[in-house]
Amino acid sequence: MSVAFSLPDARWRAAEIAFWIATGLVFFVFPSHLVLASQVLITGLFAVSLDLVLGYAGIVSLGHAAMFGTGAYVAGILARNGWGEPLSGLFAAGLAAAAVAFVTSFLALRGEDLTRLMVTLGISLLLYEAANQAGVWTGGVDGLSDMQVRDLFGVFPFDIRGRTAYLYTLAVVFLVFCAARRVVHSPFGLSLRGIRESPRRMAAIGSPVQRRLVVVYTLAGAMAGIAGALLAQTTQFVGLEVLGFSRSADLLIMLVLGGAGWLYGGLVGAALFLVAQSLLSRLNPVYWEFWLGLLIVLVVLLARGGINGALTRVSARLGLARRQA
Amino acid sequence: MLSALPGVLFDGVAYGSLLFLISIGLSVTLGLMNFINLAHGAFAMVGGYACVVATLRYGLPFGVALVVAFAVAAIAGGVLERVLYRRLYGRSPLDQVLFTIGLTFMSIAAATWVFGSGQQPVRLPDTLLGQTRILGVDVGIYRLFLIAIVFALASGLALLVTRTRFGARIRASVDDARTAAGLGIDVERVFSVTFTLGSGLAGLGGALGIDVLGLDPTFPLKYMVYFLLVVVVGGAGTIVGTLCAAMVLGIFDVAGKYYVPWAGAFVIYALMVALLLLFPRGLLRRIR
Amino acid sequence: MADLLEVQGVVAGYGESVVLEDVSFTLREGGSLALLGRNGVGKTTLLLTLMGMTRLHKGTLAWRGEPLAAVPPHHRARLGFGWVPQERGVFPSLTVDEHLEAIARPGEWTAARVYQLFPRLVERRGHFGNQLSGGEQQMLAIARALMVNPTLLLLDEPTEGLAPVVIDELVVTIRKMLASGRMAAILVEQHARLALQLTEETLVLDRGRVVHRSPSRSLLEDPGTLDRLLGVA
Amino acid sequence: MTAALRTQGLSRSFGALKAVREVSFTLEPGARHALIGPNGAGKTTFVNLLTGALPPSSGAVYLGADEITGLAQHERVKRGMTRTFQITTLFPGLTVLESVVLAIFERKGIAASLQTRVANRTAEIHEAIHIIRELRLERDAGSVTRSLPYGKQRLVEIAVALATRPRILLLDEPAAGIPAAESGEVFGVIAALPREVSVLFIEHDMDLVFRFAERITVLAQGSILAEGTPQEIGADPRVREVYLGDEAARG
Amino acid sequence: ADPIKIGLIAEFSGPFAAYGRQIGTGMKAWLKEHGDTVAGRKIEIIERDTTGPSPEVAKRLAQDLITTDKVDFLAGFGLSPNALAVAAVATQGKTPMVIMNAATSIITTKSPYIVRLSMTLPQVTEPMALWAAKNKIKKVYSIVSDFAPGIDAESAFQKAFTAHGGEIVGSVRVPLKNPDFAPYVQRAKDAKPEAVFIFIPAGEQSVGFVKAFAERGLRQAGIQVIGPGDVTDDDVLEAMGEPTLGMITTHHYSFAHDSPQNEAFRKAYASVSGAKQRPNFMAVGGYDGMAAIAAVVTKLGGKMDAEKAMEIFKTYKTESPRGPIEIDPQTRDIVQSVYVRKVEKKGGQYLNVEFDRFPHVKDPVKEATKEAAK
Ligand SMILES: Nc1ncnc2c1ncn2[C@@H]1O[C@H](COP(=O)(O)OP(=O)(O)OP(=O)(O)O)[C@@H](O)[C@H]1O
Ligand SMILES: Nc1ncnc2c1ncn2[C@@H]1O[C@H](COP(=O)(O)OP(=O)(O)OP(=O)(O)O)[C@@H](O)[C@H]1O
Ligand SMILES: [Mg+2]
Ligand SMILES: [Mg+2]
Repeated sequence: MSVAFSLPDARWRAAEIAFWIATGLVFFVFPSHLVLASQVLITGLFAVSLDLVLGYAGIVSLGHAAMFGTGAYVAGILARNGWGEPLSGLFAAGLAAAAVAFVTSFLALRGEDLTRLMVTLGISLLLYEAANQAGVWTGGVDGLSDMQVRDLFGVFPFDIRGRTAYLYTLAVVFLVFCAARRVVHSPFGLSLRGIRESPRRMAAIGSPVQRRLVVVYTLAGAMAGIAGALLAQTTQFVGLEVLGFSRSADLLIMLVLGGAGWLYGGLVGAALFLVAQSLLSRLNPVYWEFWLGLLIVLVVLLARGGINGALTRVSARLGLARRQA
Repeated sequence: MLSALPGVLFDGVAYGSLLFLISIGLSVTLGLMNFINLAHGAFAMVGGYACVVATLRYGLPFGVALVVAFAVAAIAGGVLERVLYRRLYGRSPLDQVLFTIGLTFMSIAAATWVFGSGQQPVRLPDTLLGQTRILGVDVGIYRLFLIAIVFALASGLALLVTRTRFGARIRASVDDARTAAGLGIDVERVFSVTFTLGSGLAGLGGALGIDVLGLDPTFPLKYMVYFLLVVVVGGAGTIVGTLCAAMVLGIFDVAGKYYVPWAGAFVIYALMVALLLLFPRGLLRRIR
Repeated sequence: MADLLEVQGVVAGYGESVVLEDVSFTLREGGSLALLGRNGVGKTTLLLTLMGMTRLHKGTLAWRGEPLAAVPPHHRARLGFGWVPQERGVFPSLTVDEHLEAIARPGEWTAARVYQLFPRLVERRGHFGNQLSGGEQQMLAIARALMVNPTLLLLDEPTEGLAPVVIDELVVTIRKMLASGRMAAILVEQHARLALQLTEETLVLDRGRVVHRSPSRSLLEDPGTLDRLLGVA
Repeated sequence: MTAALRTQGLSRSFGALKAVREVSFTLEPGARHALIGPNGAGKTTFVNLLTGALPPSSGAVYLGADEITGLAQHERVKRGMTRTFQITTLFPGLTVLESVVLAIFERKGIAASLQTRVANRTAEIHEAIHIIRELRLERDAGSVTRSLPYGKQRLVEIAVALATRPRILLLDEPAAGIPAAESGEVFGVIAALPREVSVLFIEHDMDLVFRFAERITVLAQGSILAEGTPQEIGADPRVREVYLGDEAARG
Repeated sequence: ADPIKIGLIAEFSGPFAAYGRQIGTGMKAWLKEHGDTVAGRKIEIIERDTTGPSPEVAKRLAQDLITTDKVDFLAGFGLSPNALAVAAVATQGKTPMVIMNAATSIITTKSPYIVRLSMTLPQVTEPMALWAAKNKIKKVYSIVSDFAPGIDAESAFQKAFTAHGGEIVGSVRVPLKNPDFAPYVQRAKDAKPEAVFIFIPAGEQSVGFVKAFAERGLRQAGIQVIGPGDVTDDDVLEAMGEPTLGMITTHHYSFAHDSPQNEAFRKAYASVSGAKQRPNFMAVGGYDGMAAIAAVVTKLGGKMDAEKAMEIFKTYKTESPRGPIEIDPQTRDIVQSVYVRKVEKKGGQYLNVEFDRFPHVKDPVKEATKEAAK
């Protein structure tokens, strides 16, 4: 069949495999930065979940922290009340976050972009206030500090260097990522892109647009919840900021920085943002924001479509060069 | 309790005026130009600092300082528009979000560097201090002053946008820049002027707002939710809508705080969500 | 005296990709040109290039002898280009009235005269651009271009979506204006016969090149050649 | 025999403007029915009411024997009613092949599936390619819709609509933007659809209307002005006056 | 010898940037005054920014500082959640952790390696209630921010105040992010109290409150403002200006505190910060924390040992710029004088002028727990 007739297939590319091997190698190459590395992966997973909603289905959200926070609190509250087994905690957190996503999706998915942006933001801010009020459960502003997370599989304790935490996080993130990848390459994934491109046309070919969106929002919610739970379990602390505005806003920045609608954009963006933040704030703890801002501005000016855009263009150039050669 | 109602209403209108003032610049750049300018707060902050420097360091009267605030922010906006913003017009909203957030970060750090991270003092002229009695209600004079400014600004802008050829040209340029240019509209200039105006208004709002909101380098992020809230609830593209939204939110917020203080934090967000669900295109949105 | 418009060896396209390869022609004051060709051959691209909206890789454009390449689009409109874009480009947030006011330039065409040409629009003058039917949008796009009081009218498939009676009116008007000699026109049309009847000269494009050029009348009288040029490959 | 599609007193207002008034209309099974009328007569609005893109102010729509007035748009598609848009409405960022495949997925009810991968659905891909070939779009199958010239996009409109395998096909100026020489072919494809498919099309090109329509309804000011065979309509002086005009002027 | 490394974890950017700056400058002021070599070892401060209230970042920084930089002490902590999240790391890493501001009572109970040289909120709040009751203020309206510290302050005040015969005529909790105080202040005014008790985090919140207070004419209505010292924080006092005059607060440190130690501290601080800003209670927390660390290192003879260090902290006692302070060996929390102050204008400056004092105040929450345990 001619080139024109092929669809992008779902086979693992060499670059992808290399990417994951590299994340595994981090364990050996940067043994003293595993805590940062786990937080990058967790935030990356959180960003991937936003990518499903934003990059694929085209729904902007400034309140994705609502699900992340729910997951974190559920894992935290369980661990504080004697249910410290991590895997089941993760599962429960994912379910709870999915439930929150499902219920709020009926509010969040109406209207246009800006409306959605503010409704999602409003929902997460309301949850933030609720968590602040429910101090008995959440510890309010002081946070939830008495979590007793048990050893992983009853064998591996969460150590101060974050070795267990990193491997645990990597495994979970990889599995959830595979699930997301599967979603993206499925007919459902194609229909999400259709919705992003034109909801009107989707309706005209018989697609229940609203229902699809509810499904993807719920799925993404579960993923965000799992990410939140991972953060709670690996830091053994949950603060109100898991629901905060800047959590959602930074997430959006990372995703766009990495490039939306690409799945790896979230991971790459999170890595870039958090590593840059960490390095810059070491160099200058007070004014580092300036340099981070400058970095962001430059990325936008020079690389349309984030890192993904830049990569695509570079590889196109290379491809062009090769053909000419 | 009910006897307090006129006072509460007045305070609500005054608070609404404040919300309007800090959002009006964004209502122009986001609402009219369709440019998601999250750095709006940075322009407001520039206006605020300009006002502080003008009054404290140079001892200018408050009224003159307001003009200075407008001018400085407008110039900053005009220059940035020429050098940077212009490249972003055709880009996706997400790129605009990212870009302007980056600028916001830079502005925060820069302001910290120049002015320190502390709160800035403002001295209002004595004539604007204290309360006066109108129809049996104690009203703050400064609040009265804000309300007056807001109504003047809002009606002026609304006329500009809906009644003048320039207003139509702004909207045409935003709807379809290429076609507008093809029909002889100097889109670049229209955008420049509008952006400069929006930045100036942001600066003016920032200067007028300091007395109530305070001023420190985190201003652009701290109040971002409020700017967005007012503009989006009002409906992008209408000045009157922004005004209505600011008033509704202001009155309900104040009344909520006064009558049901235990629900204080929830009122404004819940109201926002409810209003957006009822009016997904904003309170007064041109039908698109 | 120099021609109104002179196009020499134009190579143009979008970004890196080249759509027009070596297009040349001239148009005199008050002249008229039909631009024919199948889908995707570059008719719209040629009009956009005249408006300065594509990337000009090579070649020259001249307006009454003055080079045009560096003139920005909105200046071309002021020079006297009146443009009816193919996808109409009606502004959703402007009313019909505002469409006309926002870009009006002094001249014989006023809002009143335009409304006379399209009485349908009078009834809709308070409607916003996206509250118009397809045909009404097309009328508005034409009306708007007339309000510029152009010396050169660029029409990209102006009859699309118009009812036959309206087309009749339009044809009569354009013919009158051309006859007056004060306005020239370049017309892209899917209905070749209509275009040939209206214009003096015809260019046929294929894959970005001019493959035929002749007086319109001669093509009209030679349906065989016309079919060969436009027929399905 | 019941009508394929029927409306009863269907009306729709925009504010003070009555765009469609009290239209009672019948589309027979297997019809090749044209809807014509002056600009702004309410044709597109009428189609929007049929498909559920707009709710009617009053009146009812029946599909076969069932009333579907309140039914959601996508439900109507599931029941076999598909439309194309006058103002091109496609998936700008998807390729032509992806767009058509997507429509096939929706028809077969597997568009929500997470079980399989798009690239492995050979049956659907082949079907899509077949439709694409029929409309002579095969060279552009891998191109992103956004980058296609306008005329090609009009063809993609039709391809996507055909992919839903409609029983009732509503076409809003399908040939607009397609050169006269080729529009005949496009209509050929449509006319060649199996007879179970009922077609209603809006068109301003009278050559096409009189060549392909077996029945014509004329809408003016929101109401039905006339209905009949092409001969009857062509001869109707009222239709000539408000719509067709003087053929001589166009030659 | 290697330097003694102190990992300073604090808020250097974001809305709480003033915290980190005050604490850090306070520490440097001590080094400036006393030299940066202690028991033959140089003191090295490694600054790390939490970016605001971000427990996971604070925790990551702590882990990093302990495992990579091998710090001998953790220090800083402007905000309670950041301190609470790090507590477990201090225990795991066996590293002494010196709290220089965070004021939630429970912090010191979360790890045996924690010692606090700042204050607890109830500690500085309760004296306010006692003073008010003693000075014939009978009816008080209470306004606090709606978050854990606010609620702590509210309950500490109300309990002590009512126990001494006072009456709370109304109370309200205001949202943390609250740009307009007018409705709350109006409510307070309508309740006609003799005083308004206020606790809100220092910074723009107090600016907003003070503006509303002045505009609503509470002072003219004869209503006194009382509360812990956050509302008249020395760092923002100048920015708030005239309307603060006459406000009465209780706190452990005032910039205007009259003692040779404070004089020296102010001078050292000014020379480090470039006189741009005043030191406030956070700065003195940093200064005293640094002093305590130096004392511990000296006693250890420069040989670090975490267990021994903690024992030394427990017996630490000194004359600080704020007055006499010591560590309660049982709770590892600070015991200090709490002063009653009034805002006055002196020499063109707005100052918290101390006029009364409660000596040797412990954290009342822990005292109550001890009582209950008996
Ligand atoms: N914005 C664009 N970017 C890249 N390529 C484009 C763009 N617009 C059009 N093209 C390409 O340029 C070529 C010429 O397109 P053009 O629109 O000029 O054709 P046309 O002759 O006007 O066709 P039609 O009759 O369909 O309107 C086509 O191959 C098309 O794919
Ligand atoms: N959203 C809307 N709001 C207000 N008026 C509208 C709206 N949509 C359409 N109209 C008006 O309703 C009338 C009917 O429009 P419709 O699009 O149905 O016409 P049409 O018959 O399809 O015309 P054409 O042949 O030009 O496409 C028009 O006069 C139009 O201006
Ligand atoms: Mg074209
Ligand atoms: Mg129509």
